[in-house]
Amino acid sequence: MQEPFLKVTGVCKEFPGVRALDNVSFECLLGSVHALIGENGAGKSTLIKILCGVYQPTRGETCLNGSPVRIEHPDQAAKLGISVIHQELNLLPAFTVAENLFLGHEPSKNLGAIDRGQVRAKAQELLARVGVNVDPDTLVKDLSLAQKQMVEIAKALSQESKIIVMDEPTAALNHNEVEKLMEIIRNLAATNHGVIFISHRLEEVFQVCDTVTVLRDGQLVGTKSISELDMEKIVEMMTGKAILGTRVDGKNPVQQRKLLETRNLSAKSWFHDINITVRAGEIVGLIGLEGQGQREFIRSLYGVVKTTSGQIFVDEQPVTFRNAKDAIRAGLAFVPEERKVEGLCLVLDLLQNMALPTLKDRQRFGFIDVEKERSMGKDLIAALQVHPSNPMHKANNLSGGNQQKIVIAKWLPAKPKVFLFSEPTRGVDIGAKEEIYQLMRSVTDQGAGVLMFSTDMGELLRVCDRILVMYEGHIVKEFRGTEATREMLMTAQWGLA
Amino acid sequence: MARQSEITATAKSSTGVAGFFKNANNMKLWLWVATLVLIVISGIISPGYVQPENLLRLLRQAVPFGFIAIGQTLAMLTGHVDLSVQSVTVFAGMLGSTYMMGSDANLLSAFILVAGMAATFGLLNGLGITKLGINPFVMTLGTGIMLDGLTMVFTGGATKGTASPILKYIGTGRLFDFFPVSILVWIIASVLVVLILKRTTFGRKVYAVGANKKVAELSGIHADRLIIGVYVISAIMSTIAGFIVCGYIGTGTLDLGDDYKMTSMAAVIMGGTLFRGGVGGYAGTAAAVITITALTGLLTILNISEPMRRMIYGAIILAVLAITSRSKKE
Amino acid sequence: MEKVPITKETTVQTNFFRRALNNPGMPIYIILMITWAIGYSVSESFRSPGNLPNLMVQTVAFALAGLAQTYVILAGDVNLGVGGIISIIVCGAPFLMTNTPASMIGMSLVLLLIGAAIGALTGYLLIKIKVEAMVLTLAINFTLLGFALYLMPFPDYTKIIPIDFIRVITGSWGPISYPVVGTVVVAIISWYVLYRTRFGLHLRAIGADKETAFRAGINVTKVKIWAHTITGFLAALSGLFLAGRMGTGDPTAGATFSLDSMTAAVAGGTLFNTGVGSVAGTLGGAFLIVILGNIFNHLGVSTFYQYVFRGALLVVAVAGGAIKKKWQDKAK
Amino acid sequence: EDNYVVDAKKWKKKGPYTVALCNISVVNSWRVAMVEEFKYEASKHKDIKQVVVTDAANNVAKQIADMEDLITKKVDLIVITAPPTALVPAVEKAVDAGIPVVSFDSVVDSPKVTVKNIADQSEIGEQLAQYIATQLKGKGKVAMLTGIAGTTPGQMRYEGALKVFKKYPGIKVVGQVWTNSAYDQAKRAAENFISANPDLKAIYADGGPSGYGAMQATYEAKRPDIIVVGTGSNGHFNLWKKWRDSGAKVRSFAIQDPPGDSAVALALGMKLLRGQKVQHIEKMKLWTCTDKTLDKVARPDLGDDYINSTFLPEEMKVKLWGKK
Ligand SMILES: Nc1ncnc2c1ncn2[C@@H]1O[C@H](COP(=O)(O)OP(=O)(O)OP(=O)(O)O)[C@@H](O)[C@H]1O
Ligand SMILES: Nc1ncnc2c1ncn2[C@@H]1O[C@H](COP(=O)(O)OP(=O)(O)OP(=O)(O)O)[C@@H](O)[C@H]1O
Ligand SMILES: [Mg+2]
Ligand SMILES: [Mg+2]
Repeated sequence: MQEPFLKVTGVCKEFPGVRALDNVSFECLLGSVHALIGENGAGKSTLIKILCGVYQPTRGETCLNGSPVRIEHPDQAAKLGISVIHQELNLLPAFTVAENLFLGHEPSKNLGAIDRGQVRAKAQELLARVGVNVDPDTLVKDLSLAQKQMVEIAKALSQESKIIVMDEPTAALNHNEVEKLMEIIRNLAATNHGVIFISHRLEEVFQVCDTVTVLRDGQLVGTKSISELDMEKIVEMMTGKAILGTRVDGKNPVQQRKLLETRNLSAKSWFHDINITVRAGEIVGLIGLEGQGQREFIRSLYGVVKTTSGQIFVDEQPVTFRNAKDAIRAGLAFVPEERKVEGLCLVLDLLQNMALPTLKDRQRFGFIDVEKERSMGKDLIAALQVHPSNPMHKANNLSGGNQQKIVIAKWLPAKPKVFLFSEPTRGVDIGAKEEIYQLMRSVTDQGAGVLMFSTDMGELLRVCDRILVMYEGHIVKEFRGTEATREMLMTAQWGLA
Repeated sequence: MARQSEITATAKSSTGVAGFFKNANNMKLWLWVATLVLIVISGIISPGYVQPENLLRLLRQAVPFGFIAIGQTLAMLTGHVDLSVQSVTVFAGMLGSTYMMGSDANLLSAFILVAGMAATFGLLNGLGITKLGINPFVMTLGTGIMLDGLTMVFTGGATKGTASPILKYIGTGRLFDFFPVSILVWIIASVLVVLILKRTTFGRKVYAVGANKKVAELSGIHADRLIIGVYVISAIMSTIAGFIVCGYIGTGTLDLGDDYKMTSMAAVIMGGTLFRGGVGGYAGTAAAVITITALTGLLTILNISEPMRRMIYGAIILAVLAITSRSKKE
Repeated sequence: MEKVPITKETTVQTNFFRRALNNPGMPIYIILMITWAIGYSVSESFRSPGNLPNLMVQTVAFALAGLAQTYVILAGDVNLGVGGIISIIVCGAPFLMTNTPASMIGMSLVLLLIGAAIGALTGYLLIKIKVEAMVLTLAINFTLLGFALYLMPFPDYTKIIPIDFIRVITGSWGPISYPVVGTVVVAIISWYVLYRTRFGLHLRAIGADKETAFRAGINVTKVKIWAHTITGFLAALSGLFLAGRMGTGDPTAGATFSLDSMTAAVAGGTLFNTGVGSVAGTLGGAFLIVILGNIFNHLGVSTFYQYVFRGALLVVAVAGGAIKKKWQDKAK
Repeated sequence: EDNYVVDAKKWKKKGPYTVALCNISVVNSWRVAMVEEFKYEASKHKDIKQVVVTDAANNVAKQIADMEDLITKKVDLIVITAPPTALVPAVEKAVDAGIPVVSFDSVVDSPKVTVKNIADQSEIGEQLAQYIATQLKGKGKVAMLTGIAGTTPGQMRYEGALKVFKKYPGIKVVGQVWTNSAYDQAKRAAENFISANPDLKAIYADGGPSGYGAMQATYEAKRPDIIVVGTGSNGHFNLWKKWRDSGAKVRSFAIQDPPGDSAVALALGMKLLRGQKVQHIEKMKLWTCTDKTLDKVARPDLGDDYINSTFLPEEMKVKLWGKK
């Protein structure tokens, strides 16, 4: 058998109060794609950060090409031939694409002057390789999220590393972009690179990976060749139990009461003449390619994006929103897609986060009823099975899935009429996803409505009563959740009949 | 789950005595230790200095600084900064004594008038920063310079009038001939501020806006309004400081001995409030204010040259920052 | 919110005017032009031919200090020790220099190295003591000012700067004085270093996002210490110029420069914690500080009102940039 | 430096004139009064058509720039109070450009300065210290509150005082701090000294209003036995009088350089412009207040900040410092 290029043995990593990795061993061969999977908080990102010198392990050793190494700085990792696409975007918005691509290893002439001609040429070549059609001098902040992700991938490729690590690179990509990425990964493997691939979308793992390593709670569950595995087996390794990917339906049929309605709603260049309704007990899905106006549409319902014409009705009453507060007062709740930027105050504790939208409900003369608040926090944490369950834990140290639960939990005491979700399960593991779907159903069972935007077709097909497809700012198609198929959604997304 | 029990175990250990020392939020403790050390050194140098009477006098000297630092703490908790505090304090003292003319009958109206004008500048700070997006540092520096000018325009640069008897009592008087009134005022204000920050919806909003303005807004908080409010409060706190200085020295003055705009920032950060906002509180700031005042007092009574004194002052502040920053790290 | 369909080509126009308009230093130049126009139309003595060369010389100290500050602000810090460094250089120069070319050149270098060393030490302490730069450098500044006072407890007329050194500082080619040329050269080099070298890119990247820069393999510690070293060096240069202009030491000379340098940089469009800034803007910011005083003097504005206007104009200068940015964000 | 009669013809010039006051800053009441005295004096000269006052906000570089601006503006006379060494080149430039320069208070240290209007700062320190030494009969603990660190007047007063104290081995200086010439800092420092030294006998305060701060501290500590000397402000005199009149045995003394020095400087400058005879160095008289003159000096009807040695007419005093 081939000698592993990269090998870590017995790695432990402790954070205050958390053991993120416990005696994990892992290896990666050149010319193969190795999947690293596990639930949120299993320790995947932590392992990666150790591999590239961002963290130092508490214990354990790393071998490269058979000889032990200590990777103390990302610079060193790059020199050893390891480059990483981190889970969080690592781009500088105010800098150009070219500057970002070569950050830290710019081609230079004498005296440290940047060789701008070479930078441009190489940048164009890299961008073409990942299929992003932008000028290298464009500022990153002017790119779409998917383009940013592709630039991030190009950045990793720019270092000509032997090992390329991708921590959830596909979370922000649509179907086509994912296909493109899969092709790149296969190419890398074919040209004798090693790829470590992390994703919560198991289909992708089956598409490209040769080997799968599963982590659970910071411990190694096992490493297996893909041929020995199927979907159920992987899920069981990850969660310790079997999960069925069947539809999640409501207990009661959808009611007649229209909780949310728009009539000819338009906003400048984003979307035009949108008419939708969300009824009590209903989950309505919204899908579209990147940049078709769906994100802005959801935000306009929350008063964050200004509409230019048309009318919104909540519970059959006409409303106008100047800001989020108006929308909340009318009975809406919004779960944004970038939870760390828009969903959570990371330096505050869980209780403070969860209490935020409903501070008013537990106060007298401006003073907070601490007892009431504490018990509310405990109840929510118990109901949503948040780990860790200490409400005084800082939001920052939670894994993605648990953070997302908190973002949803903070709205529950407000008892909103309609929940607006934008990518509710991005970067969330299978187990937590399941819990979030159940949560969505439990709010609709209690008479609320849900409007959700997602790029994950499987998810929409599983939970939605109706699915709307947006294209170039219009709703072009509507399906019943039980009748739609992937193929139908796909063709509709492309604006084909 | 195995990890779960570990978390509760560590959570428990951090509530013990050992944990208290390790606890990330306990720069306060280090500051009290520093203050104690300073007082002990002072006591060794001159035994008379550490009698309760004199310690109270020392504490009294910290009161105006303490009020200025309330505003600065609020501003910095929301992730902002207020450099106009010094100018407002001078403005308040000068105009206050001019309008008061030494009469108790005018005290309240003078305060309301001056606080109103100062609040207008707080409002201006808040509006410029939130609505126009001007950098807080420059905005408040600019309004500070404007206020310096207005103080002189309004008063001609000379102090007319004096502090009224009640204000003098607040500034220099003692309860039962022992406990300085101004310390009592400060203690009451401090307790209120700490309570408000920890226990009221307003306080929560301050932390939330400082931690993440966008999240706060999406959770239904008028972040801009809150920030404007914080600047108005800061202006009013500095007004109070100006009045207390006026009561303490009996008159308004163009020239305060200290540069409070800088030292207040230093005190807030030494007290454990994060520059980016969202973490910290007034208890730490108050401890830092007392530490700095005790340090100044000690350096005064040491018979050393001014350059030495300044270098030692700078070095000790550096050392305290180094220690507190270490206790902030995990 | 972005709306850039991936299928469509997105290119950025790189023509000159667009770039100039997008330069963060642009608003300050518009304000300068307005201010200039007012001064020119209202005051006769403002128009006199000697005024512009004067203004340029007066700008030098602020510009050099402002440039010093620009480096560290771009690197995500700030250095309030600039004033302390200037004071130490101003007080140290008359002790060290004698009126021989070797001494003057040698000692100038020594003084510049002292400034650089103080800067490097500041950078090192900032890395070691993880406290907000604003506060840490404030404490350092206090120590430095104390040291300047130790060197020279009061303005001492027995300690003078060699006459030939003064000649160089006050000399000129026609209306353009040597230090003005020197400042422009420093500015051009600074622009090149900051925008055309790897070091400059790394420095700005750290200012924009330290974590991302670290993960990209940039040696954050090294770059930051170098940034502070350059700051110390340029502050010392500003101090040397001042010493030559005063002909002697004065322990109070540098104190106001900590804030003035920051005002110049920030009014010139350099933003905190973004890695965004402009060297030309800093020069403009320094010029604004000087031209305001100049106009007030020529118009004979009452000193009391001078403060009011000075504060107001500082706000307006920065508001220009802020409003422009808001407006651009909205247009998106 | 030798005194001589300035060449009258050299500076003679036809009016009307533009005159300038080049000031480092208006940081305290003394300087405010000083500017007012200057303006008032100017208003008395019919041939002055414009008065320009510059203010450098304590920034030396700015004051140099101010001088250059005044030269460009071609004013006819510059009266300056500035850091004595830093402004030398700028002042010489003005003189070379044909503008007479009269310097006062903190006098610019160049032989080229046309007229120097010198108030003996050292003597202020000496007299204050001498009063303490005499009263204490050469024995006891003294604390010193001095003015603004790094300035020449501050340093000269301090050195003058030390010179006197050195003559009395029985006098022990327990500490000295620079108070920035600010009330609050002076009062705090005085409190700290009183606390730390139960047997303190006197407080020397030479910086602006710091004497008032010091006397408040002794008053509140009920320690009339501690002598407080200072440069005096109305608050100091009022408190001294009130305390003394209440029966306490208070000992105090004050000496000032009058803010009207600026007016004298301007008047001398005007003489130059009119071609009259002027000495290169003019010594200014210092102003004192003792227990005997206290009743006349103290003005309870005016604010604490009032500078009692001012020459301004009564209505201006009331306008500037009046309590109504
Ligand atoms: N800097 C940190 N400080 C404290 N705890 C941390 C830190 N980083 C991660 N953790 C904790 O370590 C554990 C592992 O986190 P990690 O980010 O590696 O999970 P992950 O498998 O990548 O999850 P996800 O799928 O959500 O990205 C989690 O419990 C997390 O809360
Ligand atoms: N882990 C702990 N163990 C024991 N006592 C503690 C602990 N943490 C805090 N305390 C005590 O409780 C008091 C309040 O603690 P806390 O940290 O909540 O202060 P705070 O009210 O948040 O102050 P601030 O307003 O400065 O943040 C502290 O001053 C300290 O005396
Ligand atoms: Mg992860
Ligand atoms: Mg706290």
